[in-house]
Amino acid sequence: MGNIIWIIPAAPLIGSILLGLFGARWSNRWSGFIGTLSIVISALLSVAIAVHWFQDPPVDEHMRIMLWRWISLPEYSSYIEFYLDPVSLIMMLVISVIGLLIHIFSTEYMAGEAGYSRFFAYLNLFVASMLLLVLANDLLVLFVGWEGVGVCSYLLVGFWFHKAANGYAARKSFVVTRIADVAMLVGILLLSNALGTVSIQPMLAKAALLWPHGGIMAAAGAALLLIGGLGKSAQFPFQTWLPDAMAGPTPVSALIHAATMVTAGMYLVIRLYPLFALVPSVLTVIAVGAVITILTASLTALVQRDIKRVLAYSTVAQIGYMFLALGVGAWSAAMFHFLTHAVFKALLFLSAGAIAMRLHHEQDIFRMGGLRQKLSVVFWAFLIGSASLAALPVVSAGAFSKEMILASLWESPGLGKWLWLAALFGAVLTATYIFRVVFLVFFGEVKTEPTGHYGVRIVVPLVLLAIAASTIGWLEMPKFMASSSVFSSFLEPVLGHPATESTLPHWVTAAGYIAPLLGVVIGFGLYRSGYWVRTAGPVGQGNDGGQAERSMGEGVRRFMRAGFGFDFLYDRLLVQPFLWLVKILRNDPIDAIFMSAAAAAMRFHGALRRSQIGQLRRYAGMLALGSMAVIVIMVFA
Amino acid sequence: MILVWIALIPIIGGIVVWPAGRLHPLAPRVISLAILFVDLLLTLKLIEAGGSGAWLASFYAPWVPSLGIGFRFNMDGLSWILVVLTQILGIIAVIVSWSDIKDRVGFYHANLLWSLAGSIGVFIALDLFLFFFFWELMLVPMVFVIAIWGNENRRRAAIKFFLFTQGSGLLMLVAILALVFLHQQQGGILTFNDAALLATQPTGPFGILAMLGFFLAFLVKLPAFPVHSWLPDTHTEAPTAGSVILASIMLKTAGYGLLRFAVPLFLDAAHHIAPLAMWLGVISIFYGAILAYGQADLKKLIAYSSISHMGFVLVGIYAFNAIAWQGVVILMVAHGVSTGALFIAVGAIQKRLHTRDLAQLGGVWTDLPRLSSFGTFFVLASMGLPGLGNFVGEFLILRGTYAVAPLVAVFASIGLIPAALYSLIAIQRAFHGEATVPRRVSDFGARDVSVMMALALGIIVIGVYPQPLLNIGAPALGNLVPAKQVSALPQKGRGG
Amino acid sequence: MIGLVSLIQPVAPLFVMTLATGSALAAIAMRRSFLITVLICLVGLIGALLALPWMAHSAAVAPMFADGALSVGFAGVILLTSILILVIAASYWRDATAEPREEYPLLLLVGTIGAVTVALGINFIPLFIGLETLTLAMIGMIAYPRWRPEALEAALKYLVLSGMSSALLLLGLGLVDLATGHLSLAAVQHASGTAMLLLPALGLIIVGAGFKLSVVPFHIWVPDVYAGAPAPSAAFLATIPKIAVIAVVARLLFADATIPPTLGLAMTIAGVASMLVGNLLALLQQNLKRILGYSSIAQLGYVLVALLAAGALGRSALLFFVAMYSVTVIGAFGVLSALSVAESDRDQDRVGDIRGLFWRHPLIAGILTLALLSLAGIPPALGFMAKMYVMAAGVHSHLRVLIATMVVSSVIGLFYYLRVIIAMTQAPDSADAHAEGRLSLPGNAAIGLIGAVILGFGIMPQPLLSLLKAVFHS
Amino acid sequence: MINLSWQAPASLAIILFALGLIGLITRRNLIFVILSIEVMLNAVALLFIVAGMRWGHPDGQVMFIFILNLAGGELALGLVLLLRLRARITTLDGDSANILRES
Repeated sequence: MGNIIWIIPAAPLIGSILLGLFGARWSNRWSGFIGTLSIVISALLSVAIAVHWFQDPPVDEHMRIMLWRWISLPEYSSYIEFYLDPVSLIMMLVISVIGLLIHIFSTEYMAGEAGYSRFFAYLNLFVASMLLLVLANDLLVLFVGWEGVGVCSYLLVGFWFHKAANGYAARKSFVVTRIADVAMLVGILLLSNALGTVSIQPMLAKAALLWPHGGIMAAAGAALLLIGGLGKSAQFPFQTWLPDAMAGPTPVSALIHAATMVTAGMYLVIRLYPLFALVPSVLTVIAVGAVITILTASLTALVQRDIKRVLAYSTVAQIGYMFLALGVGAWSAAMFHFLTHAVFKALLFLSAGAIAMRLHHEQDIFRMGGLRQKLSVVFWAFLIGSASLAALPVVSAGAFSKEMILASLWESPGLGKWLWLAALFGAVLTATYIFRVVFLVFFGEVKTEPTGHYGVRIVVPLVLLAIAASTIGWLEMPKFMASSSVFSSFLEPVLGHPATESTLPHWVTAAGYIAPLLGVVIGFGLYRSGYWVRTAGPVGQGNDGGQAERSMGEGVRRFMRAGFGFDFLYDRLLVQPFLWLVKILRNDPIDAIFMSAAAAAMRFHGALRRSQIGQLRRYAGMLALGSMAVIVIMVFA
Repeated sequence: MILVWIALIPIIGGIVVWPAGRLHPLAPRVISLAILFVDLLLTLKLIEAGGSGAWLASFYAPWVPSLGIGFRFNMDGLSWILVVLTQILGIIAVIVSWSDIKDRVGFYHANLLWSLAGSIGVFIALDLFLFFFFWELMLVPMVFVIAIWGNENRRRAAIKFFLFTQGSGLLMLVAILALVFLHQQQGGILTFNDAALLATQPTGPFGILAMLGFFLAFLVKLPAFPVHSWLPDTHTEAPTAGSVILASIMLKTAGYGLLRFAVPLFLDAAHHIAPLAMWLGVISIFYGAILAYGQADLKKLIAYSSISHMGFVLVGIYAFNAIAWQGVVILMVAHGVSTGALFIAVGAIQKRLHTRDLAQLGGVWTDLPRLSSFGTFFVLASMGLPGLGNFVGEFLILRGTYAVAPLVAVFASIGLIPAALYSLIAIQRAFHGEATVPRRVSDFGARDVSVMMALALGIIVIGVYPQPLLNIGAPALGNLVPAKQVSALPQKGRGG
Repeated sequence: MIGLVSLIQPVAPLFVMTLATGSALAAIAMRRSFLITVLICLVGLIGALLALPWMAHSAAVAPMFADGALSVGFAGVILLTSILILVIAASYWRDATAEPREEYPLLLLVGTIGAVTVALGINFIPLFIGLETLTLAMIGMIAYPRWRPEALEAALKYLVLSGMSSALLLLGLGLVDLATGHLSLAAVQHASGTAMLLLPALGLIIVGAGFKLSVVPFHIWVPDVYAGAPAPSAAFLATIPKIAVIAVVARLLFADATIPPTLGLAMTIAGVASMLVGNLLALLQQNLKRILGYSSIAQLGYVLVALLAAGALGRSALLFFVAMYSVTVIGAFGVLSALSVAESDRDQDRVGDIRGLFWRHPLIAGILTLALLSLAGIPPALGFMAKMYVMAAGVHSHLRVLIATMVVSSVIGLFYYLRVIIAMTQAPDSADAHAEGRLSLPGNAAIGLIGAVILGFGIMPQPLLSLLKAVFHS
Repeated sequence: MINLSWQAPASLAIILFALGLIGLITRRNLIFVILSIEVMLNAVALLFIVAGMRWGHPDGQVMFIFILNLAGGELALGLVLLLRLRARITTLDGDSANILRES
């Protein structure tokens, strides 16, 4: 079974190549078919392998297949090798299955767009790269996938390339992540140099063997890789690119900027958790950074007008939860939240896309309203997704995963209690901002009249995802509900036994369930009081024509709306200096030096030229002077 | 003997195609193609044959015996790789010129072939004088190509190109002579044979000075900061095929020269200068990238990006280890392919839209989707996208450098960020966006597509399976520095 | 009879040429025929060349003449160069049937006699006589197209300035005579530094030599005279007197192992200045003859490097370089004269005139390109090898300043050589088109031969090296 | 044999030479320029005579004869050129004969 793993990333890759080569000549229907078919193959194989795995787990709980030697030098080697263990299996499943649903959704969503086949080529290439990323057994191969998904993200964010703003967003997303990637690359260099290999398993073994607990090398390596992860996962301080990346088509946002790519950072940490486990200080940094991310992103989400931006900030925040879990060593909790998040966030994005489809691509929540009856399918889908995101108890998958994280936080030593408190506050905010959207969009009076209707390719993915969003949490339940720990025991061979020995006080658990409900209530309360509408803020981004009221509250909201000023800060700290440098160097000052040498030669030429005056007497005089000079030299030198 | 033919065939070919141009404009093209193919086949056969000892093939005949100058041609894996690169890109240059060049076709192809012959000679000559002879020889035909078939400011560019490279070459000549006489003084015979001179190993200030002669010449040709400024002007004015040969082949002669001569002949001095060289490389990386970002001319942008990439080569060469050197070879090949392809793309854009100004471009994708997608692909490749050839080279260089000078490696890595900036802005401003004026132009035809496909395939193969190249290069790189000299060196920390 | 032979043998070449001069004069007196005059002169020159080895093997030595291989070799170079110039000149004047042109080859022959005398002479008397014969003949050659005011002006300038330099040289010689009582070069050599008068005397001799070599600061006349002279005369002017003087200087310098430091200093300064000034002056020049004139100033700077780099290497470098220089300069002027019409008001000597030459006459343009590349020192032309040889000699003798200057000035020089070469490839400027000459077979053959030599020996220099070695070290 | 001092006539020769040189540089009239050259040559001729006198050998006188020859030849050529040139520039002002110069 293991030796067919390679087909899983290969199928979308081939699909992408075919689409790239011939897509322009194919009909849209055919392009969509090929694009989807390749993912169908991947998804089916993934599911088959997963089923097989459950029935008959391989020895040592992992599979490896070596494809070919990529770089093989005496001092350095990297092999193209796939490594499948429960963690990567789950990732693979999520990517291929959710990817499939989103592909199906896209075939209808993107209908009529120019560049239809290009879209699927990119999307297939993305899936291939993402699968390569999760399956790679070599850090450098992982990096190939890592950058590959980055490029696909770039291409897809800028898919509608006619608008310059999209191009800007695409570049921003790529460059911000590239900055982080460079740190990761340096981390790879460091690990490779110090440990002699970047093949993940041997490398981790060596690290554990050679490096002391809390050692400086381990800390440096882990920190550098972490920076890469933070960048890709849009965590503080790299969170600024993700909201802008919403410029891409909504299915792209769903697949790349919610379900899969942005969680690559978390996957990286989990993949290398023995390394991170060596350095508690780095873990603490992760946790603190995650809290900052959660709070800032949630607060920002609270004041956005654009539905996709709300979701984007919420993604940042939710991945913050995953990192928070990582920060306290709750690896399987992070994985579990990844799983549920992938499902419900894909659902939310697809629903948002489905709404936009019917509302002339309207994304402003204050121009929607009353869609509960008009778009009932989407209403239910979005509601289920929101419930899951808000982690409403029992009915949603998110509740279980978030509960698991909260529990781990409470139990972790040191800062644990404070982290728990912050996470709890974040949970309130989460519920508030998402139900703000729910109330504004689906209740109240109709502001924009929907047109058209949904085809089956829109509805089926929504329904399937909605079902999953409400049920998938049952894979892992707290002890007091039911003794289901399918998920964590599945991951146990890799990540070890989770530390939930259930000594949790009951009030702690209860607080975790009450917080989201509280958030919903706040959201509803403020909706009823009209607060949301009053504080909607100006239309569009950043153009506060100056007539907004100058109250304290509005100032704070403006600050929050702008994502806590990070964009402004980076613009002044990084972008402007760079542009200044470009401006002063643009004409190559070094060249001026050479040109001035040439000019000097020309000036000499001009001066000497004047000596050639053509008059005999002058010539004779010069000759005489020359003779005098020679005689002087001969006599006195 | 086969080596002589490899260098000689294009020269003879040049003499043949010049008059052939009078018969029919097609004749020079076909003959040139045939000649280069034959040459390529001859070279390919060498790797099959294997050869004896360290060399795949070697040849010696006296030339100027009274000065110890000989026709000493030797080919090892390193030379082989670069010669094959030269021939393949030469073929592509001929194909690219197929519809570009319309007047004086015979003379054009003669010059093309002669400059290729010069480069091939540089890669296989192991007599310092012979090497220098070819080094200079390849310039003149190139100057003709630029000065006759170039763009508006072609004469100025050709002269600038010539002055920079030739002037620095003279420094190298002085250094070669100094080395040769030192060798003689040390009791050796008067000879320009590289193998004999390797034993000289001058030290102290003399070694540094003589080494600098080589170093500067190669630095100019590479080109690296601060002696790079001929490159952008030259590229801007050169015809497409000229740019391809210049960027893909001629710049590589500098990397080759550093690896083959500047470092092994002056190990001690090279070690002394290594930190400086590496930091120059880092500065080149940044300087090239920042200037590339600021350019309004697409061709100039690519030219500056070459400076940035060659910075990596410089860093890698002075890292003094096998990994970095392997990376240097891979990067040189990959850069040759990717940048060559980019110049072809720009040439095609210019031919169709009559501008290279990024302000006037934009929205090209709508009109020329095939051209634009290839363009985007190669921009991404040259940006160092993992999975494509350039990344392998850059990574190996960084990996090798990190082992000896971590700080340099870190800064060189940071240089990848501005690389992303200028690459993306190029894609954005050229291919994306909205066209300012409606255009009616034809996209890539079958010939262009097949050329670009071949190059793309090349860059992908190097990216995912560089092992054959590594295997061919390994013994050659291992033998560059004689083992005796290596062990004699003090093992001191260097760099960063 | 035997007595006559042994009398003639030591001065055989001069004798042959004088005989030819007499015959030519007689022939002109009888019947003006350009062809016959040229043939007589040619025979005279070839005969002199053939007589050289015979002279070298003579047992007796004429009192005032050297018998060293160096002098004989230089005399051979002079004769070969003259033959080439004669052929080129013949083709240049071929179509000027309206004017009497028979005296031109005659003047050339007389000038050559002077030059050979200088090259062979070791006493002040033959040296002086030879130099003045050469100068007077050259004035005639410069002024020959008397319908051109430029030619007259050039001749007048040359007359006055060379008269002045002759006077200065003579003053130096006189002072030597006064100080030592000897009129031989050996006296200067061995007595140097002993007498108070000798140092300025030596300085004045340098001035005289420097004028003929046209090194800075005695270069000032070069561009004007070259530009005014018809192309074959300019070729003669640029080569023959220089080779002759180099022969004398080389004999003096190479006889001793070391060069007196003051002399070395003066030569170094002159060399550095020549290389820089010559090349700088040529930068934006639009007149080809002036360019070649400035270039020759710089080239003579390189010659000084070879002269200063004593030793076997310097000696070979000097010979090689001089051979290269003569061939190349004649090639360049030969192309100009082939393109020019003698009877017109000027030669084809503007850069504008040769625009597009590559497409009109590819081979001629190719030869001019080779010649310019050779002067610039770029392969595959002969000049590359020669320059490398000089550099080698300089590096070997640690002439750091000179070598550095050589590098810098070469870079400057590249600019204008390349400018001319590129001009040949550009579309012609129809506005100032000037009548271009009809190419003739012998002229073409001569410059073709020169082209072949520049290219052939540039790629395969060993035969030339061996030849030079055989001639000069026999 | 009277032992004449050679210094005095030698000085005279040098002074004559200097005068000739000054004349050459300062005079504009071409006739005078050529005459100045003659003066210089004759000064040198005198010097040779003095040298011959000092050492008592005939070489100086031999040189004297050759120098006279040269002077005559140069004068003749110069005058011919002047004649032809005068037809062109209608003056004997040396400064106005400057067609050949760097423009």
